[in-house]
Amino acid sequence: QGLIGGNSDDESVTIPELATFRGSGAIIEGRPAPGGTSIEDLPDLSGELNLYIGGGEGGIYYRFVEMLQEIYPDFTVYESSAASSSLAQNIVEEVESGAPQADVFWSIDASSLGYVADNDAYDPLGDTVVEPVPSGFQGDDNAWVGVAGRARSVPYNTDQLDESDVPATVREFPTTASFPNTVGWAPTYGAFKSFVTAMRLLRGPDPTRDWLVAMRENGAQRFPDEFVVSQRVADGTIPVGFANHYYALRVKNQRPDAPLDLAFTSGDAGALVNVAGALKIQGTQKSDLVDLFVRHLLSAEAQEFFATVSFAYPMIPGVEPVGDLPTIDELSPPDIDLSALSNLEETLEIMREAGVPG
Amino acid sequence: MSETRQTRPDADEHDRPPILELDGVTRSFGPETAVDSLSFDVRDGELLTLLGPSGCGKSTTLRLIAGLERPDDGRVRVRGDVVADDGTFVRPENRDIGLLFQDFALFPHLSVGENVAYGIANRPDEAVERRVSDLLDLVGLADYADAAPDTLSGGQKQRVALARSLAPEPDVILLDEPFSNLDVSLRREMREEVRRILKETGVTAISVTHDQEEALSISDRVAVMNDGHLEQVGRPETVFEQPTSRFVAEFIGEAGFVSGRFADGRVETPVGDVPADAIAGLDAEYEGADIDVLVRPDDLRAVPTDDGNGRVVHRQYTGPAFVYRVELDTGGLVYCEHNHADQLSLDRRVRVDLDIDHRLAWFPTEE
Amino acid sequence: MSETRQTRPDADEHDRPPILELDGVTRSFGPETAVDSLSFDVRDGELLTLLGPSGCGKSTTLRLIAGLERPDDGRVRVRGDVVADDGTFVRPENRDIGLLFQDFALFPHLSVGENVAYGIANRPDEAVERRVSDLLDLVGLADYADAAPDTLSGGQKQRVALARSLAPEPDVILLDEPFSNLDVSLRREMREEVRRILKETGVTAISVTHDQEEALSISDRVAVMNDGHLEQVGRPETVFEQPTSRFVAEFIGEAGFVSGRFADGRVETPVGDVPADAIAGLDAEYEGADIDVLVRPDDLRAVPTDDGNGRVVHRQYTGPAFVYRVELDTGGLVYCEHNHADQLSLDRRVRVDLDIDHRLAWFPTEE
Amino acid sequence: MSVGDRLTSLPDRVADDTAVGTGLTLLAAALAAALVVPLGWLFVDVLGLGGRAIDLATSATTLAVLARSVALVAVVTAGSVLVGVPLAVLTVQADIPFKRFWTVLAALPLAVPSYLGAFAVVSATGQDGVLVNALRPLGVETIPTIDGFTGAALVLTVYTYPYVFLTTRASLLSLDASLVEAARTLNSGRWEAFRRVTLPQILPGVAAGALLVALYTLSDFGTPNIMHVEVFTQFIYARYTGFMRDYAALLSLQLLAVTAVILAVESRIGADDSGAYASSGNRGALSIRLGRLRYPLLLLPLLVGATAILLPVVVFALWLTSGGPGYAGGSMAFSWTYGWNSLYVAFLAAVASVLVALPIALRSAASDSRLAALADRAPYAGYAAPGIVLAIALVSFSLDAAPAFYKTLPLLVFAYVVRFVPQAIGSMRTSALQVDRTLVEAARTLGRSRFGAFRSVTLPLIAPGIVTGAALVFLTTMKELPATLILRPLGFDTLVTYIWRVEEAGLYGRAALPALVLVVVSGLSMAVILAQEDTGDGDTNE
Ligand SMILES: Nc1ncnc2c1ncn2[C@@H]1O[C@H](COP(=O)(O)OP(=O)(O)OP(=O)(O)O)[C@@H](O)[C@H]1O
Ligand SMILES: Nc1ncnc2c1ncn2[C@@H]1O[C@H](COP(=O)(O)OP(=O)(O)OP(=O)(O)O)[C@@H](O)[C@H]1O
Ligand SMILES: [Mg+2]
Ligand SMILES: [Mg+2]
Repeated sequence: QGLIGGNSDDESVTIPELATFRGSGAIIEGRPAPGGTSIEDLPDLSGELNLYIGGGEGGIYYRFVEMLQEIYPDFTVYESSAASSSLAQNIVEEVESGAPQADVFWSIDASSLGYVADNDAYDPLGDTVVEPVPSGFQGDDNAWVGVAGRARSVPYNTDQLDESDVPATVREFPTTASFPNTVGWAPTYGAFKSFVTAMRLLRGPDPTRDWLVAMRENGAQRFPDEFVVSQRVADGTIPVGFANHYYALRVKNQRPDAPLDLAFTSGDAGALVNVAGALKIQGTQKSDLVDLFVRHLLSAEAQEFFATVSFAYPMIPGVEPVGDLPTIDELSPPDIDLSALSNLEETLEIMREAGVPG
Repeated sequence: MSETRQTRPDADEHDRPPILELDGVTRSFGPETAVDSLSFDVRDGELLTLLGPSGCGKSTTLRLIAGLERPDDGRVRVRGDVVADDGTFVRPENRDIGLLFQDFALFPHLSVGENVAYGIANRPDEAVERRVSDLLDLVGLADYADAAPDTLSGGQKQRVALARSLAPEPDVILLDEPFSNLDVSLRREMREEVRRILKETGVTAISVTHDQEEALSISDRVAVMNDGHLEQVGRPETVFEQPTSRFVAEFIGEAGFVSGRFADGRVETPVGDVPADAIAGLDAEYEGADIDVLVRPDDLRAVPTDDGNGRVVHRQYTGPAFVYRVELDTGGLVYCEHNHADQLSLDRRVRVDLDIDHRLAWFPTEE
Repeated sequence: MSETRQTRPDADEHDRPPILELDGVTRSFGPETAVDSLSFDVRDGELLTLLGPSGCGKSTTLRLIAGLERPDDGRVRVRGDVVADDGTFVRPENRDIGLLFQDFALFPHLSVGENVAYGIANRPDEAVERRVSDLLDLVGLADYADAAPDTLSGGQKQRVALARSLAPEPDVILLDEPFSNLDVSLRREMREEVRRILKETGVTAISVTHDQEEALSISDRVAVMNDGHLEQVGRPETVFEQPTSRFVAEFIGEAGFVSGRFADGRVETPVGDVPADAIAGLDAEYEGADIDVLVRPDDLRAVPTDDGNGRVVHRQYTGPAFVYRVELDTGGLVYCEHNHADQLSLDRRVRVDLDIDHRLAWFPTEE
Repeated sequence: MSVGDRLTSLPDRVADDTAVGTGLTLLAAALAAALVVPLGWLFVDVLGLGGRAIDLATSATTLAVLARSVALVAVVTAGSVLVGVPLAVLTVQADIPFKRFWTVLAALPLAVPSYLGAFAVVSATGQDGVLVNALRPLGVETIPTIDGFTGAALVLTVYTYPYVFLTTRASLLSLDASLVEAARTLNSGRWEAFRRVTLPQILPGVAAGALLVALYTLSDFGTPNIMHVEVFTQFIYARYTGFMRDYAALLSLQLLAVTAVILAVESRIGADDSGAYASSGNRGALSIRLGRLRYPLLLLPLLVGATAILLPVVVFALWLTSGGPGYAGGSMAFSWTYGWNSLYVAFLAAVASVLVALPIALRSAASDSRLAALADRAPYAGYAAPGIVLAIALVSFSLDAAPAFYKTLPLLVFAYVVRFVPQAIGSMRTSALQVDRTLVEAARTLGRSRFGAFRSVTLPLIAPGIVTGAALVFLTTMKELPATLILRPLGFDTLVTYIWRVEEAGLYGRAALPALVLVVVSGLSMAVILAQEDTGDGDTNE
C-alpha cells in the first residue's frame, strides 16, 4: 500500500512507492532516497508513443516503460526492439525516405545515438529535458541525452589479487608480470569494441594494434561476453578481466560472498563511460510527448530503477550509483566525444590485424 | 523386303462415314521416326485393330490420335474437323477420345472405384456410383472398389484401366493392348463383352493387340503396321487370306512359301502342282513368272514316308494340334498343322502335300 | 465347382531332383488369401509354366519364391535348403533366383544397357560389355543400349526386363508374363530362343503366361492355379487332354461337355454314343453313373441340316478356322472348330457329331 | 543418344503444353525476380564504397574468413547427409514401431533456433557447465567445452540435418518399391540396392536438403558467434553493427557469389540432368525388416533428439527454476500472444511460400529451359543471404518501393517468403519430378483440362513435397530472428523476439518457457503436417 500520491493532477493516477522501482539483493539494501524530480511532479503521460529500443540492457529498461504504462492508463507504447546500431541505421533510412516509424529512439549506447545525430535524423530535445544531465552525457544541439551510464572496469578476484595489483592504466596490462594467460576479455562484445575505438581515438592506431597484439601474445583469454568474464573472475578461473561494471555487480548480487571487486583505470580508454540515451526522431508528430517521456526517464524513480535493477550509473546527480561504486565524478573517464565511437571500421581492421577479431 | 500387290477393296469399306482420318501423319523422336506418314480412316462405329511388331509405332499412333503427341507433319481429323495439323491443335480433353494406356496409368492416390469414376465426376453422385459399379461388375472386380491400385495383380490393374476408359462413353476409344495381362478365358469373355458394349453404344474403337485370334475374331477391320507405316488394312479374312505383302503374310499366322514358275495355267511347286485358278489374282499376264505361293499350316499335310520331299525340323504342341516345321528338300520352310492325335517325330522324313479348299495368295519370287 | 479325380503321375515326373520345393505356402493380404497352402516342386533344369486366372496368385507365388514376400505359413526350399519358413528367411539377393517383373521395374535412372548390366556389375568390364550386347542382340534391341527406359515402347521395355533378368545366369529364373507385350512372331521367336538358352545352360525356370499356346508348347510341365491353390500340375499333354478338374478343362482350351449315362460299355450322349474304351479311366466300377464327357472343338463336327441336334449361337474367326459355339437341344454348349473354308451362318441348325481320334476325359455329372 | 539427351525430349509430353509452358515459365521467372529484386538494393549500398570495393573484397583476411566459412559449410553439409539420410530411411522404410513419433522427433530439431542450441551446448559443457554441475554428484568433474569449429559444426549439423531428413523422406515416399525389389533379385544386397537404385533416385531430394543445409550454414550468424568461430557472416555482422553498411553489403554480395557456386555444384548432383525418375508401377513404400537391429537403431534418433531438443530444454528449465545467471529483477512477463503471433505469421508465410513456389517448382521440373532453371535457382539468393543482410536490403527496398507496406505484416510475410521459399521450391520440385507424366495424360484423355488434371492428379501426388515444403517454411519462420526483429510492425512480438529480448537482457531463465512453447508448438504442427503426408505410405510389405 503506502501511496506517496496526493499531488497528482489526476485522481486515477497513483504513483507506486519507491520500493517498487528498486531492485532487490544484498548490495541494494540501505540506499538513501533518491534526489531529483519525482514522477509525481511531472505531468501525466497520455497518448500513444512509438518506441525503438535497443536490445541488451534495453530489455531491462523496457520494464520501466511497462511500469509507466501501468501508472498511466491512457499511455500506450508500441515498441520495436533490435540491436541499437541496426535501429539507428533504420532510423536514418526511414527519415531519409520520409517514413519514420517511431517517435523516440532509446539506444543502449552512445555510438548509435551519435550515428543518428550525425545523419541529421533527430529533432532536438527540449532544454528542460536535458538540463539535469551533465553535459558530457548529452549530444550537441540537444540531439540526445544519456539516461543510464556504464563504465569500463576491471573485475578482479580478491582472493588472488589486491586492488593495488591492478595497474592504473590499461597500457600496463600486457607488461604486468603476474598476468600472463590470465586476463579475460570478450572482443566480440560491442562495449569492448567501443573501448578499443576509444583507445584508437586517444592513442592512434599503431599503439592500439600493438597493445592488442601484446595482450594476445600474453595469453588473454577470449570469452563470449563480459558477463561470463565476470563470472570466471568470481570463480577464480582467471584473476582479472575487462568488463562493463554492472556485470560484476550482477554476479555480486547473486553471489554476495563471491571474491569479486572492481578496479578502474584512470584517464584512458579503460575508464570509458558510455551511456544509454534517448533521442527524438525527426518528423515525429509527438514532440511534446517525447520530451515528457524522456523527462520521466530522468525522474528520480527511473534513475533509481536503472541504478538498482540494471546497476547502471544514474545520470542525475541526486541518485547514487549502487553499492560501493565510485560516483561518476570520482571516475576519471577520458576526454572523448561519445558520438565518435560509432566509427568502428578502422577499429575492426586493427583488431583483425592484431589477430583479435571482433 | 516385301513387295506390295494391288489391294482389292473390301466390299464394305465405304459403307459408313469416316469418324477419324489420319493423313500423312508423322512423328519422330530424335533420329527415330516412330510414325511415318501414316494415313488411314476409321469409320463410325467400327472396331479397328492395329497389329504390328513391337516398337512399330502403334502406341505412338494412339497418342497422336488422343492428342498426347503433336504430329510433326500430317493431319488428324475427327468427324471431319481437323484436330491436329500444322496450325491446329485440339487439346486431348476436348477431343472426346478415350485411351486405355498400355501401362495402365492408374492414379495411385485414388481407389479402384475412384479411378473408374474419375472421368465422370461431373455426373450426379448416384449416376456415378451406378456406372462405377456396373463397370466393375463388367470387369469382374466388384469387390475391389475400395482397393488401392498398387495392391492389384497385373490383370486386375488392366481391367481397372479398361473400366476407367469406358466410363465416360467417349465417341472414340483407343485401347492399347487392353487384354494382354488377362488369361485366355477372361480375355475371351472380356473382349466379347467389350465388343458387345461398343457395338451397342455405337462407339468407334481402335484396339492394339498382339493376340492374332483377338485381332481376327473381334475386329471389323485390321490394320497392320510395320516400322511406322501402314502395311495393309482390311477385313480380317482379307488380311489373313489375301495379304498384300510378305510382311503381312508372315506377321499374321504362320506362313510358308513354295516357289514355282507359272506356266500352262498351273504352277509347279515342290509340294505339287497348283492350278492357276486356285491362286487368287494370278492372271494370264503373269504367265512365265516365277512366283512364291503362300501356304498356311492348314493348307498342307505331311505324310511320313521314307522318300518324300522334306524333313520335320521342329514340332510344337498347341493343345488341339501339332504344328510341324518342315524343311523342304528344295530349300524353304513350310508349316503343317496336324491333329494332336497324329504325331510325327522330329527329323522324320515326310512328304508334304497340298490340301487346299480356298484360293491361295502369291508374291513374285524375290531375287 | 470342380471336382478332382485321381491324377495319373506323368512318366518323367520323378526323373530329376527337385531344385525348388513349396510346401503348404500361404500368403494373405488382409482378408484376402492370395496364395493358399500351395505345394509343388520344380525339378532341376525344368521349365514349369504357371497358368491361372487373373488375380489367382501367380505373381505372389513368384514373389514368395524370390524372397520378396515372406510366407505366412509353409516352407520354401531351394536345392534342399530351407529359404523360408517360420523361423528362416533367406534374403532375395542370397537365393540366386532371378525374376522378371510383370510390370518390368526397369531402373529409370539407368540406360537400357546399364539396366541389363546391373546384375553382372562385378564382372570385368569387357565381359559385361560382351554379355550386354549379346543379350540386347537376343532381344532385338542392339541399337537401344543407350536409350532411356521411358522412351521405349511397351514391348521394348519387356524385352529389356527379360535381358536384365537373364544376364546374371541365375540358377532359377522366374518369368512373370515375359512375352505378354510382344507380337506373335516376336513372341514365338523369343520363347524358342529363351527356351534354348535355358536348356543349354540348364537353368530352371518358372514362367507365368496367359498364352496357352506358349504354355503348352514350351513347358516341360504346366501348373494350373486357381484362387491361390494348385489345381493340377503335369506335362502339357496331360493337363490338356486329361484335366483333373472341370476348372482345368475349361481354363485350358475351349471345353464343352456332353452328358450321358454309362451303361453297357457305352455312354449315350446327345452327340452320339461313345464306347467306354474311348473314354480315359472309365472303368466298369462306374457302370450306371451319369457322367459328363469333355469334348474339345476338334472332337466335334457340325453338319448343317434342318433337323440336327443344335443351333449355332456364335462364331469366331481365328484365321485358319472358325470356332462355332453350338447350343445343343438338350441344353449345354459345345464348341466345334472348322476349317475357315466351310462356313456356317449364325443361327443355322446343325447336327453335331463326334469325330474323335483320342481318348476323352470325363467328370461325374454335377447335381 | 545418352540418357540425358533422351530426357530432354520428355518435357511437355502432353503436346499442347508448350504455350502454357512458356506462360508458366514467364510467371515463374517473374516470381523469382520479385523475390530477388530486394537484394538488388545491396548493389546500391555497395556503390557507396567506390573503388575501395575491390580491395576490400579481395583482402587476405576476407578471403581467409571466407575459406573458413566454406570449410564449415562442407563439414556441416556432409554431417547432415550422414545423419539425415539414414534417419529418413529408418522412418520411411524400416519396420519400427511408432513411426510417426520418430518422424516428428527427427524433424523437430529444425524447430529449435540453432543459436539457442549453441547457447545451451556452450552453457552445458565446459568446466562450470550445467551438465557438469548436474553430473557432479555422479563423479563427473569436467566435460570438455564444446566450441570452436568442431562445436559449431556439431551444433549446426544437429539442427540442420532435418532439412536433408525431410526432403529425403519426401523422395523415399514417392519411390517405387518394385525397383528395389528388382535390384534384390539381381543379387544386390540391401546396401548395394540402396546405393545403386534407391540413392540415385532420391539423390535430387538429398541434394535439395543438402543445399538448404549448406546455405543455412553459410548464412548463419548466431551459432558460429556463440561458438567463437569467425565466419563470414560474423565478419559481415561486425561491419554492419559498426555502421558500415556498404562494406557489409559488399561482403554479402561475396557471400552470394559463394552461394552461386554451391548452387552450381548442387545442380550437378541434383535433379537437373538425372531427374524425371518417374516410374509407373508404384508398389508403395518398401519395408525393411530390421529384426533385432530394430531397437538399437532407434538410438540414433533418440540420441539426436536428446541433444537437439532435450539439452536446451533442460538447460533453460534449470535456469527457469534456479533463476539462472543474470538479473534477479526485471519481469518481462511472457504472454501467450507471442505464441499466437508466431503461429500466425508462420502459417501465412508457409501458405504464401507454397503459392509462390508451386509455379517455379513445377516449371523447373517440367522444363529444362535456361529461364526456368534460373527461376528455380535465383530465389536461393534470398535464402543464402544472412538474415540481417536481407533484412537491411528489405528495409531499403520497401522504404523506396512501397513505404506504405514498411513494417506491416504483409511485408514481414514477404520477407519470410523471400528468405524461405527455396525450401519449398526444393522439396516440391523433387516430388514433381517423380510424378509419372502418363498419369496426367490419362487425366487429360478422361476429359480434364490441364488445370483439372493438375488439381486432381498432380497436386495430390506432389502433396508430400508440398507438405514438406510448407513444414520447412513454417518451422523456419517460427524461429527466424533478424528479419523479424527489423521488419515486424511495432508492438508485434513473437516467441523468438521475446526470447531474443530476454536473452539480450541476460534473463536466460525466462527463455525457457518460450523456447519450450516454440518446440512444442512446432512439434505439434509438424505432427499435423506429417500426418497428411502418409497418404502414399502404405506398408504393403508388412
Ligand atoms: N500388396 C498387396 N496387397 C493387397 N492385396 C494384394 C497385394 N498383392 C496382391 N494382392 C492380391 O492378391 C491376389 C493375387 O495377386 P497376384 O498379383 O499374385 O495375382 P496374379 O495371379 O499374378 O494375377 P494377374 O494374372 O492378374 O497378374 C489379387 O487379388 C491381388 O489383389
Ligand atoms: N518419348 C519417346 N522418346 C523417344 N523414343 C520414343 C518415345 N516414344 C516412343 N519412342 C520410340 O518410338 C518407337 C515406337 O514406339 P511405340 O511405343 O509407338 O511402339 P509400339 O508399336 O506401341 O510398340 P509395343 O508393341 O512394343 O508397345 C519405338 O522405337 C520407341 O522406342
Ligand atoms: Mg505400345
Ligand atoms: Mg501377376
